[in-house]
Amino acid sequence: MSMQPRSKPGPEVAKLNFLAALRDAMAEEMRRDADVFVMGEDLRQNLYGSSAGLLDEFGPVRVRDVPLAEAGVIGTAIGAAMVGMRPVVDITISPFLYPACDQIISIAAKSRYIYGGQTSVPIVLRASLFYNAGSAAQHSDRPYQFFLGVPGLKIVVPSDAASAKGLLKTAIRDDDPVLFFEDFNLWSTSVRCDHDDEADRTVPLGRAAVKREGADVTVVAVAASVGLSMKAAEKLGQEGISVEVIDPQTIQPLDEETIFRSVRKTGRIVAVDPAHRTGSFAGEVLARVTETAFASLKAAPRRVCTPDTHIPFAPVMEKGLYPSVESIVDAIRETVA
Amino acid sequence: MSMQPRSKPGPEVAKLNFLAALRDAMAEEMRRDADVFVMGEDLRQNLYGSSAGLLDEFGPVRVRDVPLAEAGVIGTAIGAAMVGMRPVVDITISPFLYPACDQIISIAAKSRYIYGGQTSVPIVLRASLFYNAGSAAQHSDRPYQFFLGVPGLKIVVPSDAASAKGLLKTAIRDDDPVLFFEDFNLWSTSVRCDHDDEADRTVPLGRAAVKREGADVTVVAVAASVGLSMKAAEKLGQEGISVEVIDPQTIQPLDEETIFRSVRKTGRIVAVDPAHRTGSFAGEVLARVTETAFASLKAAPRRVCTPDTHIPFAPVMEKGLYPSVESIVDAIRETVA
Amino acid sequence: MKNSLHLEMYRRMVRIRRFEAAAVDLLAKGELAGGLHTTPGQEGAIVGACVALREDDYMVGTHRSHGHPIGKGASLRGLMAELMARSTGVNRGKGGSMHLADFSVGSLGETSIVGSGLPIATGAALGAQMKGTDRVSLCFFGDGASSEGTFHESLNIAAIWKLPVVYFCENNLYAISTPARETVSVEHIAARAAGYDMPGHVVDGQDVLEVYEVVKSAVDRARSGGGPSLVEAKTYRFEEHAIGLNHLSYREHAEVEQWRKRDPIALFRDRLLDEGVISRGDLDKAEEDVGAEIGDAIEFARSSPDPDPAEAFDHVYATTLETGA
Amino acid sequence: MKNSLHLEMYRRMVRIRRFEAAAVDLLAKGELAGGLHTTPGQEGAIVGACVALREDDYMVGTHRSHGHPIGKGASLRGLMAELMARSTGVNRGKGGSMHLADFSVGSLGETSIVGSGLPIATGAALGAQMKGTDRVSLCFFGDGASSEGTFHESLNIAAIWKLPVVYFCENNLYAISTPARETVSVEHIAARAAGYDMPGHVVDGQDVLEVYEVVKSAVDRARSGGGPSLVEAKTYRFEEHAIGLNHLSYREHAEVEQWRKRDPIALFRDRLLDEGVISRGDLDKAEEDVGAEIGDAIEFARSSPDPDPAEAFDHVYATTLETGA
Ligand SMILES: Cc1ncc(C[n+]2csc(CCOP(=O)(O)OP(=O)(O)O)c2C)c(N)n1
Ligand SMILES: Cc1ncc(C[n+]2csc(CCOP(=O)(O)OP(=O)(O)O)c2C)c(N)n1
Ligand SMILES: [Mg+2]
Ligand SMILES: [Mg+2]
Repeated sequence: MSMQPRSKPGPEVAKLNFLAALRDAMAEEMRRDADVFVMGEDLRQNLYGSSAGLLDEFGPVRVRDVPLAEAGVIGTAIGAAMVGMRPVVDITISPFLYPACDQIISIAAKSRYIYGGQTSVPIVLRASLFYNAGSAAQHSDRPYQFFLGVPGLKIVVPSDAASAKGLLKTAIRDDDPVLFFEDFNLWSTSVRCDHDDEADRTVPLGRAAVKREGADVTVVAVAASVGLSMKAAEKLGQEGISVEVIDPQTIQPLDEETIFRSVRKTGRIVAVDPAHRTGSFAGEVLARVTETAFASLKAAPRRVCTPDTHIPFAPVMEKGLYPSVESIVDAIRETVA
Repeated sequence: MSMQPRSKPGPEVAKLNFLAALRDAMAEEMRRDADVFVMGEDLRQNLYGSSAGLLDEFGPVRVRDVPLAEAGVIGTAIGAAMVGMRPVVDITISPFLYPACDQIISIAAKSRYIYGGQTSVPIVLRASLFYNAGSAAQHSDRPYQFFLGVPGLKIVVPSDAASAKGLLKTAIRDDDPVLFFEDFNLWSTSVRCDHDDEADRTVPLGRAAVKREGADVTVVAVAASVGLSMKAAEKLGQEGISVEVIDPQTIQPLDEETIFRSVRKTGRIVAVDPAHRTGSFAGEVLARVTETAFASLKAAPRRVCTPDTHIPFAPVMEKGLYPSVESIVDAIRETVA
Repeated sequence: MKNSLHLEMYRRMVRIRRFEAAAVDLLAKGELAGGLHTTPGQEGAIVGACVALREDDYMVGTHRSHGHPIGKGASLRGLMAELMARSTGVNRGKGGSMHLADFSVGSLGETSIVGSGLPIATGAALGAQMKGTDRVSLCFFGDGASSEGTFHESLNIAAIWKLPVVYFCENNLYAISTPARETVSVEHIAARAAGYDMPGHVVDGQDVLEVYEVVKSAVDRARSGGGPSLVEAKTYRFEEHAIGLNHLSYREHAEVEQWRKRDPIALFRDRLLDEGVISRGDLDKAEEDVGAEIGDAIEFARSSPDPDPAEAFDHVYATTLETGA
Repeated sequence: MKNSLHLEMYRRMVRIRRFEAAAVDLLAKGELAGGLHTTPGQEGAIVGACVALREDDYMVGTHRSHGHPIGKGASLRGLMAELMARSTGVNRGKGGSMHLADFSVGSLGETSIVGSGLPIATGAALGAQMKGTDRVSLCFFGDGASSEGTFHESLNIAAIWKLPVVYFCENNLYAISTPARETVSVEHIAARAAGYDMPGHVVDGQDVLEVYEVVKSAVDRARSGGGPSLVEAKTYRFEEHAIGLNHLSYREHAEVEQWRKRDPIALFRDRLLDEGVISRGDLDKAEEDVGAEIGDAIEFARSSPDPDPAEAFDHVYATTLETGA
């Protein structure tokens, strides 16, 4: 496990990398609301890079290191949320969510419903997508699509530091359980950020961002694939192919109208998603688009995903597996061929 | 929890209901191979109806009641499988898989890969889909699609007693981890079965069954939706709409060729799936079909699923939620309109 | 012994017994849908533990969910209406028999996934501690649940953070048909407390007063910052795991009969009378009152409307998002 | 003391130390990709436990995966080639540093999900028991892992079925930066054994012979049908959790220095010399031999080919299905 790069703390920074942006989001929300607190493994030592300075500012009661016990820890967060707290749990690497699936699905997602609205569960579960990091199959999962079939959860997958900060702030203020997935491949990206201005900038959940307008092809991309898709769009723009890039930001609930509107204009759809192809969020996008905007479609829709194999350790085997600018360009070209 | 109907044991039965067919599959495989054994809660008392007589015939070493400890039990099965046993774990109701997700995903599915082929994990996990049973949100899950994004697992969802028996036998003989989902709504269905003839009838994994041929619309249905789709097809047949019904049987790996071949013929696809619509297997079918057979499509594809809400207790709220003959008929009609 | 508290304990035990008897009756008449996991025999354990709490304390229960809210003081109308799948049910018909949680009396859920409530009760205790209240959280779970990993994770977390929680095991000797003696690797589940450096107590679950005393001391300890405890009540369910499961043969008739002789309600009544704490007349009156309450609850439920089918879509989210730009 | 066994123990401890030193060196040179979780300081615990096993016994390890297979007798070529992501690696380059499992020496996986190995070791013991062999299963796990629910579920299952498994906790006092004294609610993890009615032992992990003696007795007990045991070795990792994590400040320099004085290899060497069990010459020769083995393993790995990128698609399934009719 490699846990670089790490962020520097403090409000004096004018350019924040992804992890520092998340740190600031948590710090700002903790200042704003005494019920917000963070818990996770090795937070006090800032092992994963998004908790620098939190212990100093907020103390060990609100910045809690936890034992290795994912179900117990997430369940504890749920219970605390039910009595008025707003826990943010850093589960660190996303497969560590699996031991807690029962608490997430059967309790966090369902309690409000089962009890007919008597309660709600305002928790945020942060989990990183640690792929493309030489960490082999047990650490490289991108499991946001897992939870798509579970009503009651909100799922956020930001694509850059700026939106990540605003989305995390909104997630913390939201009254429902939010899964917040952080792409490791974005950790080194940064955002210019004037603290005074930005401190209250939130990004709404459930709204897609049109990252680039275009007329010929709609690309819906998730996580670090948004940046790759932007590069692909730029490249193709030089050839006269006009690509619209949409970042859903929240994949559950999904802002499908923004996607449909775009496809009705372009007639073509490519969904880019670093998860495995089968069962992917990209597949859900294709299903919805073809059900709803079929008449507008001029070409077969395309998915650019990771193929259905596990993630191997050896870099020579791992590196070609994920969506790349080239594979996105190829898929877009196919739709306009 | 209601656990009716239950089966009667014994080789003298000429018509087997769903659970008795599964019981026979296990008994036959246990006779055939001394490494096969079953473990689960309350098996000895045949609480759920598919273990009648097993204790008497095979004894308590091979018919093991377990403590409530899903991760521990499934992990124990995995370990036993790694040293040469072939455990069949009856996890009973499918949400009880959630506490064991880590063992299923990180260990069962990935071990063979991580260790470069040094090991394999021949286990079968049986789990029932207990929806439409008045059991409320925590017991009514249909979570087979959850595991679609996990390479290394095989996922079987039979649609009737006869195929269930043959599929379970094949699953037990298979060298990979197989998740075997049993639709509660099929428990009362039965199959004519002459034991001497049938004892070795296996059904291959990874092959779809064309349940009915047709020329106008392809319906891909899963679990009890296959029977509903057959009824819908029959009804529409009387109106001159010719429906082809495909039962994938194994949803991972998926026999997509059989589906594509059909769609290339009919030009229309309806996927029927009792799971929630978002993230459904039905969505994956639509994505694959539209990617691959777009040029053949004459109409927008359709999904008939359960809407994205939890399952409520009150029958008046629950009963309208799942796919029905009527909703399938409507969706098919839309594609030919 | 404090007269009024004892009368209230008696009343709640009888209320549970009669409420469930009425439910079984309604099920037989076809007025109820779904399974029913009943509690007869365990009322002493439940009520003894619940009355050791303050009204504003928290409680988390299990699939065997009828007794806990009644023990904690819930009124019967909403519970009965929930069993009967009415829109006036505590859960508006969404939960049913395994989920009779009345949040107005501090219940934070009765969850039907065995073992899943332990972390929730732990978290409620954390919330109480962090908010600077002196509330305590009581966690019911069964002998079967004690084998789940959540038991271990929860007790460890509660112990290291000295959380105000009392883990209360209703050890009725079986998980459905599976005997604890074959699946729990220690004679007394309470003995596991030592592994978390917390006090463990075994109590006679048929003796409501013993349960009360021991849980009360654990609650007091928790309230004053002393941290968690584990209490194991040895008890028994007189009926089957769920109504209708009569074909199982996992326990001897003689065993059931033996335990029935130690009916917690009868034992308590006899003792109250023997010790002259409460008069026969007052006890009879309490039973009569409960009878009337039950009748009222059934009437209330019967005359309540079914949920509108469209309500199936409510309460999925607390905050609905506006999607679309 | 049996001369040859002791020499072998010494050799294996040195092999682990030198193998990891070489790996750290290769990492610095850029010949290695990925993280490295090393073991210096824990070799006594690992080797003492491993040599108490028979060759055909099973073993399950952790993310800190280099020591266990070497302790169990794996040859170094496949391990080094795996670290260097070569096709000749034990896992053909698929696993890497956290997964050096050599199944040919009975290792059933070194899993990087903390706590996930406990049920696997339990299951291997079940398999051994059901197949009528007298094999024993050894399960390594850390102090951090002891807080996972799988610990509880596994020990309970092993105890009720009297499975031949020895749970061996390498308590190195920390889970990354988190001290066990703040997250484990009991002084000695071994004390939890009582909650499962199995023997628990605390051993000095820096004393390979003490570890060996205690684990050997637990293995013998398991082999003869006596069921599982829990052994906790108090030990320490001299280096950081993973190579490169040098910025953490969770432990005092003085504490590290204190423990370094109890280097299990140095202690064992001194004792062997003091007691005249093995001559200095033989020990030096063993070290030399190990040095040569390491050199050979590095050469082997360096001259081995990278995996073909297409191999990323192998080994997903054992049985490939023919789809399509
Ligand atoms: C995780 C999980 N596994 C299995 C079940 C099925 N089940 C429901 S109640 C029960 C027995 C629980 O036993 P115990 O905890 O002793 O409670 P009791 O029923 O005796 O009150 C089982 C196995 C479940 N609901 N949840
Ligand atoms: C389920 C899970 N949670 C978190 C992690 C991240 N992680 C890797 S090693 C480690 C510490 C483990 O501590 P311990 O069990 O004491 O073993 P040690 O590293 O000290 O050998 C953590 C938290 C993980 N790999 N798996
Ligand atoms: Mg019980
Ligand atoms: Mg440790």
